Amino acid sequence: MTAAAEPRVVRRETSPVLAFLGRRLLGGLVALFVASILIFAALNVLPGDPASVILGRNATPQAEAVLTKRMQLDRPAAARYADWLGGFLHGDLGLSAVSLAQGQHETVWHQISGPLKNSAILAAIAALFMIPLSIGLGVIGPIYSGKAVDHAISILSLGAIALPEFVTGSLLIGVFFVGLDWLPPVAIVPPGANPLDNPSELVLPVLTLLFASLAAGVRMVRAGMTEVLQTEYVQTARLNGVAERRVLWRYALRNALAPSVQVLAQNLQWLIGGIIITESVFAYPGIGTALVNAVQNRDVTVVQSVAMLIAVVYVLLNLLADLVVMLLVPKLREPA
Amino acid sequence: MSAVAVEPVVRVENLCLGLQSGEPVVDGVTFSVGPGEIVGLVGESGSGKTTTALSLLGYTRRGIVVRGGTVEVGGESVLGRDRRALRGLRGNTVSYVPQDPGGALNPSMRVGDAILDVLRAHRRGGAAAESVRAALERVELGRDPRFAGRYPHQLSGGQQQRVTIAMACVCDPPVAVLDEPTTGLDVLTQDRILAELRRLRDEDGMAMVYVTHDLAVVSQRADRITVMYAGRVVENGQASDVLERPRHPYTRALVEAIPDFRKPRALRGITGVSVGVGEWPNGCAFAPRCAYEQTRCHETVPVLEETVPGHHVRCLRWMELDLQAGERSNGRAAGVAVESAPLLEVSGLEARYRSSRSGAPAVADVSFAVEQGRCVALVGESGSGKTTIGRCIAGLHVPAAGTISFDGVPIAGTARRRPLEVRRRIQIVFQNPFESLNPRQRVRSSIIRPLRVLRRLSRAEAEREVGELLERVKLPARLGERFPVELSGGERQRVAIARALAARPDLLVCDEVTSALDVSVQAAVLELLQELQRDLRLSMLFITHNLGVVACIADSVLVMDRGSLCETGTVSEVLAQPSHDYTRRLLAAAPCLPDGAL
Amino acid sequence: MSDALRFLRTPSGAIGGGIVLFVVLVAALGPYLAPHDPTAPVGIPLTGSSSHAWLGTDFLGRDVLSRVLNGGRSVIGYAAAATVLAYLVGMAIGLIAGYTRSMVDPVLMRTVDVMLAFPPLLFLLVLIAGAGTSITVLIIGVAAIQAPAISRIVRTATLEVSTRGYVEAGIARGERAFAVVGREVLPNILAPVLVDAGLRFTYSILIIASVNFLGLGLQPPNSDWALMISENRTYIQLNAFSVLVPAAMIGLLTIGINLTGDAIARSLGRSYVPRTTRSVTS
Amino acid sequence: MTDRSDDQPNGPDLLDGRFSRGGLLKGAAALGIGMSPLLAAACGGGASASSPVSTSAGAPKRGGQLKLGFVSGGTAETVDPFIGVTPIDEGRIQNLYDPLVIVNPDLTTSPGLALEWNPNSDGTVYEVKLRDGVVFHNGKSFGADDVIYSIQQMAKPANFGSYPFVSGIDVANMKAINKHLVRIPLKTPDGDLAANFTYYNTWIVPARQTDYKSPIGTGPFAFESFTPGQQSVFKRNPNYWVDGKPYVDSLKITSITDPTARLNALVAGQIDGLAQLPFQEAKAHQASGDINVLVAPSPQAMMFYMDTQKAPFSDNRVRQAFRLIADRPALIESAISGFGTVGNDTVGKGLPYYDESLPQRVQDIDKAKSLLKAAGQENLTVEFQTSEIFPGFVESATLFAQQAKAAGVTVKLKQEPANSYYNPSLLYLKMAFAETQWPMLSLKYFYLQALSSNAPYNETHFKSAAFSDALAKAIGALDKTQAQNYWNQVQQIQYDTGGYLQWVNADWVDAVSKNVQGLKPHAAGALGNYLFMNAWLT
Repeated sequence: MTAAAEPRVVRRETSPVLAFLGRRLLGGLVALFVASILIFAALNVLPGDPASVILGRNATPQAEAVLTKRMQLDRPAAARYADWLGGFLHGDLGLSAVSLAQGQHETVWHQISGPLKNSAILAAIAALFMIPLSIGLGVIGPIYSGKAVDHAISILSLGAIALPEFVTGSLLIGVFFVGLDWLPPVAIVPPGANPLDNPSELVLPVLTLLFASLAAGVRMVRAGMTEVLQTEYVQTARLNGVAERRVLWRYALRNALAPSVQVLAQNLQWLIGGIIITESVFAYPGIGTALVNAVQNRDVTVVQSVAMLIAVVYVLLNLLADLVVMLLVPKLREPA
Repeated sequence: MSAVAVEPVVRVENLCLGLQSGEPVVDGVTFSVGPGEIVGLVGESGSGKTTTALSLLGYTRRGIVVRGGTVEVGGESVLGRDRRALRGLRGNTVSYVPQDPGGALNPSMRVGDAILDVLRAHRRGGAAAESVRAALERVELGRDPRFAGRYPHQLSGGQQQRVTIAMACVCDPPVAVLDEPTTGLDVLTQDRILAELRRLRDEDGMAMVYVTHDLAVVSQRADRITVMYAGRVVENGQASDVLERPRHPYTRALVEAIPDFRKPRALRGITGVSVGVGEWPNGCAFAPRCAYEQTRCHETVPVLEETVPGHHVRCLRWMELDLQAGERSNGRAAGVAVESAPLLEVSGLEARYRSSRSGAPAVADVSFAVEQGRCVALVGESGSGKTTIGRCIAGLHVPAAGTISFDGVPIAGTARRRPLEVRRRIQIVFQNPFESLNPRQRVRSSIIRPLRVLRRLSRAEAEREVGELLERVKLPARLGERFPVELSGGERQRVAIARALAARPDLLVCDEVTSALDVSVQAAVLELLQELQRDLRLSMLFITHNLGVVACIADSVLVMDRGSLCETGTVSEVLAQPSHDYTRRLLAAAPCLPDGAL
Repeated sequence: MSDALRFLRTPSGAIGGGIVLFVVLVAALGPYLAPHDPTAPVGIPLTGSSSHAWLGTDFLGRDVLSRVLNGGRSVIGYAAAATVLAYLVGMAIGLIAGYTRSMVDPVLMRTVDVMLAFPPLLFLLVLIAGAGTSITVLIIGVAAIQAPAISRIVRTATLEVSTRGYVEAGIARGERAFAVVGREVLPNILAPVLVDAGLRFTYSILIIASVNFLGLGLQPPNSDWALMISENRTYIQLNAFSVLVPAAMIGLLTIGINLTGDAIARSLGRSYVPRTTRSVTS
Repeated sequence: MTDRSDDQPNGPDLLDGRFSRGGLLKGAAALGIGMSPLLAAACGGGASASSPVSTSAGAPKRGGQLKLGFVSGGTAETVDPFIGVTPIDEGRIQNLYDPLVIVNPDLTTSPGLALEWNPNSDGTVYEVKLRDGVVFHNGKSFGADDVIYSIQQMAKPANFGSYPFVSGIDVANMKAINKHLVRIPLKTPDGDLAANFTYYNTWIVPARQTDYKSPIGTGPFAFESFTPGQQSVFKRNPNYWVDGKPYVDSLKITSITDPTARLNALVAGQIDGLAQLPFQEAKAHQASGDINVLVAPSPQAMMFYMDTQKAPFSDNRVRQAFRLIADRPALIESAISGFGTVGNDTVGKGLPYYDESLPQRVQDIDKAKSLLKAAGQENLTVEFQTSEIFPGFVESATLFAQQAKAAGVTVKLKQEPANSYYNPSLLYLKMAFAETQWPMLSLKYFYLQALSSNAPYNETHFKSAAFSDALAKAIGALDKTQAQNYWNQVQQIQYDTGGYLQWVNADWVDAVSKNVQGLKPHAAGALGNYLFMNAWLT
């Protein structure tokens, strides 16, 4: 259909990048909106009265009545949802349900801001290693396809992907603490302190996080690279004498990067999942630990806000990935 | 060769290539290309033509190894060279133009840089930008100075192919290998590219090896033609010699299978299927399909013999056979008597793409009729909307406006809303034979389904009829037990036709049914369709982009351009005296054999 | 048939297939081979390997070997149940979206986008926070995590297959959507879907094990590999077998399925790799 | 658990630190309570194989930071003295505040901020004499208004942790007679009001303190920082009313949920001590001796309970049969690695009024079978709901199911999620056969909360007019002998017809690293009942 069409003129009126991002942003916002409804519904509408759930063994009728009032559970769910979402949009995450049960007025933000920062640092360090390593290791495989390096990478990544984080973490502790006594087995970061102040404590958590997500990344980048190496443009470049290194970098890797970016974004999202487990293994005071504790305590306001924040991070990561892909794929920079 | 006094730029001597497992892929191929010569390397799929051509670049596909012979390009031996030496050779001494220009350009690289990359690989310093501009100018892309800054997706298919040609000639190599460079392009663009190549040869003296499965494409542009079959060269000579006086039965059959709108005639397909790697028979590989085979053909592999200087043939019987005076029928057998009431009437049809956001409809205000027993061809380039019309008639695409009447009664847009009888009487055969049969079902089940659904036959009755239907499309009944993957493209298309016939239709919509087939197979399928139409008094709407096919099969023709009909009339009128400019251009560009050919 | 098992002839297919077969056999036949009652204490807790208990005892003094032999069924069963459920839902959504290409498609796909905006584990945690812990919640939760991606894959495959002649021929015959999907579409998207199913199954195992580790997952008193890892993890230094052997079983299963899946995907050829950018035009 | 021989005059232990030894012994004697055989054995006998702590350490040293790891309570962690009940909350609260009555390592009591409790003749009004010279962290001196204010806080229904203990007090009519004398009128008679203030959540805060963001108390440590679910830092209270204590300059308490991580942190030296060491690990480390394992025998009750209103447990023969099925020593040995003493279905061994005369119940499968046969419940199948909420629960349930096979009873385990196990809207008080755990500081509140006619946590749904009557009398009796008689009646009824199967009085098992001295096993709570003022670092 396009064969006979004249080359399209690049229009200048609206930047297609912005238009695309705008569309994605809108889509993301809609997704987040629906997500907020789901989160709220899961925590407030599903069976189990929040007040009695939070109080647990102490749920005497009096205590329950008091907490119901404090949490405003007597108001309709829709109104509470509107309050919560409105507050969230203004950066007000509300009060912790558990602290309300204790007669306190602790804000959710106060409870999670520290852990959030710690987790962000942990994830950032892991990502810092993961992205170049996944690309590097993923690219080496197909280049040395069928050679020992390729097999070694394949087998190692397969092994790493097969182990859940808590097993990897335990094994790493077994080797580097119990066995060699090189690295501390837990990462206790005092509240308010910077996790980077004590880098040796971060080594094992970062390694644990890297292990699983790196393996997944390597496998997927490898698949992308393999596919690109079979494309006709790589073949054509080679058959016209373009230097092999240039073919690999400018033709193969450059084009394998776009799908890889999406893969890496997925991996970063994986990382967020992995962080919940990893933090628990290393007693790292991050958002994962906070979330698990909140779930165990049935602190619904904390859970819903943390869930929502993570969903936002997720959507932002997707958006960022889209942006990078747009920059890498010229075709996407133009109106459809 | 002796006609060319100077040293050839390509010399292939007894080249043998094989799979690692041992089966030969290319056997004893010998040919040469003189400076500035265009050689067409022709053969059906699986004939080893591409493998041979790529060996000029010192490239073999994974799993293929060189078993013997020599390949010299520009005086340098190619085989057995290390990667570094080969890289110096490629693009500089011998360059490459790929088949699919869309896929052959790095999507993330501006076309100027792509050309520059080839240049940089071989030339250091100098006015690189100037060379790039010169290369673009040579392929007539240099007018816009911003062109070099465009990305591949911003170009049309023809422009993309010209860029790959520019890449191939930026270093002025004496030879270029072109691997089916116009397959997938529409007729008009193909014609322009071919003219371009010819001009490049004329101006710069670049020799070309042009690989194609379509003899017609190279018939008017090549200096010499090399025909390959089952890994061997079967005929080789001056283009005019080969086309006018083919010595090999295969070549002759190929020529005869080419539908030519200027000389409409009954096509004759080659029986059987071309042999694949690993199934070469003893003796002459073509013998099983050859009309002139004898016992000895199955015993000895013939050698390539020189008939006249510069013309070689590999046939035991070339001397005894007179292949020139082929019987020529005068086009299509006389059409069945026209009945007044049209079977199908389309009026004011308008259709839109589902996803299309732009206002332009895919088909606008199209009206025509198909009378009982007639074959109406619907012609146009890809994207002209012809397929959409066929789909509307089959009930697969809901028209936005207009009516479709069948046997005088307007019918619904979706098949499910039509009465069973209408659904039975209208059948469609699709373009791609590889996708038109359910790979998970045996041929038998595919054919039984319409018998059961549309004709309400019992299982036993249906089972009985399968054999008859297969016979009708000239397939052995045992094929019913096979899965589609075990069939060739031509066989699959016959099964698809049998499936349509199972409904005992009155109207058959054929959507580009031969465009994915090799020319020889296409001829056989067309032959079958003609016969069916005659015997079963079928009406046909035949959708195609090939004017040669139209001339062979249709009674009248509808020409489509960008969604609307631009010309209608009987085949002879339209092809002889096109009134619309678009039709004229289409005719001018359509590949056909040179006047002298057979 | 030999065609379907062609992947076994590649090294990775043969090794992977062998590993999967081994783990499945252990899970299936283990209970009949176990030397001890998997729930009865047979000695002092957390002793190492002995002739009485080859892999030592766990934190309650039960025989680790017997528990490993008995522990495959439930972990494979729960993960399989979750995966199957995910497939029922995901396939239904994907087929409807891909086949009808009507308004249903964008609506379903946007919903899927929303689901994909959640980290899987987070989704489960929120669900558990709301609905409490139980095997039902866990299986439904894991299925809900998997279903969106499945529906995407199925939709892509369906979209591709739906334009094929044999599907259109069915539509032109006026057959019911159900019949067309069942006869023509489903059998032809099954192969890539099955490859994917293996990997999803291993992911189900890992996520169930992870939730379990957090103390929020299934908590049966019976032997179960995922449970064995989490209940004995604290004592890894006292009897490493009690953690490492079940972890190895899960790891082997994952590796085996990955290898097999790769091999099957390769034997199916590149035609099954979903196309990303190429659009379908007339 | 260590230096049994160290129970001598100059030993730097809690009692010496806080009170004069003579005063304590006098107080204990005055209350008519001797050291129970259980605790005597535990604290004095040196029978246990636990680690050799601190004997050679010499005199206490000042300075340093004591870093401790506890099971995290997540964001639910609190320093609100009227709410916190988990070990980590207790660990903090106990160091920020002081109680009116102090519980000693052997569960006898000593005066805390209240020196004397003087009831009127019918036990309806108490005059409480308060300690002089105590100041809050902010410099305010402690007095009667603080006590009145604190009890008012305790009585608020929202303070669900504390209000049951003061529900008998006529809060509105409390009166400060002078700065160090308070009059507390009661709504119902109580023979031992002081015992109400030994339990959790009865700490003294300064009057008008309303929020606990930076709490102020009179305790040995003063608040510095606190992040729930993560960490808190308290600094030494230099004005603490016990001379010389605390020894360390600051106290850091870290939340570490994962038991492995907690133990790893201790081994790696990132913390100096931890609460709730898993039993099996405790055993291994006792053997290896790389860290000091603190084992504190206590009457902490771990029990199976049967709903006396639901079939088949409504038939007392079935309940008795189950009690005879349990092989308690085996349960203790395997489920909790031997860290406990055999339970006898009546709680509070070693506490005042515990009836020592009841014969120890032992496994008797034959008798159990015949009881079941008599009840028509041969080949009985029951569901047993358990949870990982406390270490030893799942383990003991698993083992009990195994033991029950011998009596022809099929026990099907159902492991419930920890966070709904004690949730009354989901599972708690709805289960027919399940497990529970009670910390035990006095008989009174266990019976009031679990077994009285209007007990909020009546797990066994036990209802008996005679029992309720006896219980009310036992609580109201002013005369010790009379009280003991009534308490014996109460316990006899439970022993014969109750729904509890108490299989163990479980030890508190904690660990400290070798450089921590002065922390002694304490029957009332983990890590030497959190009395970190006694600890010093070498």
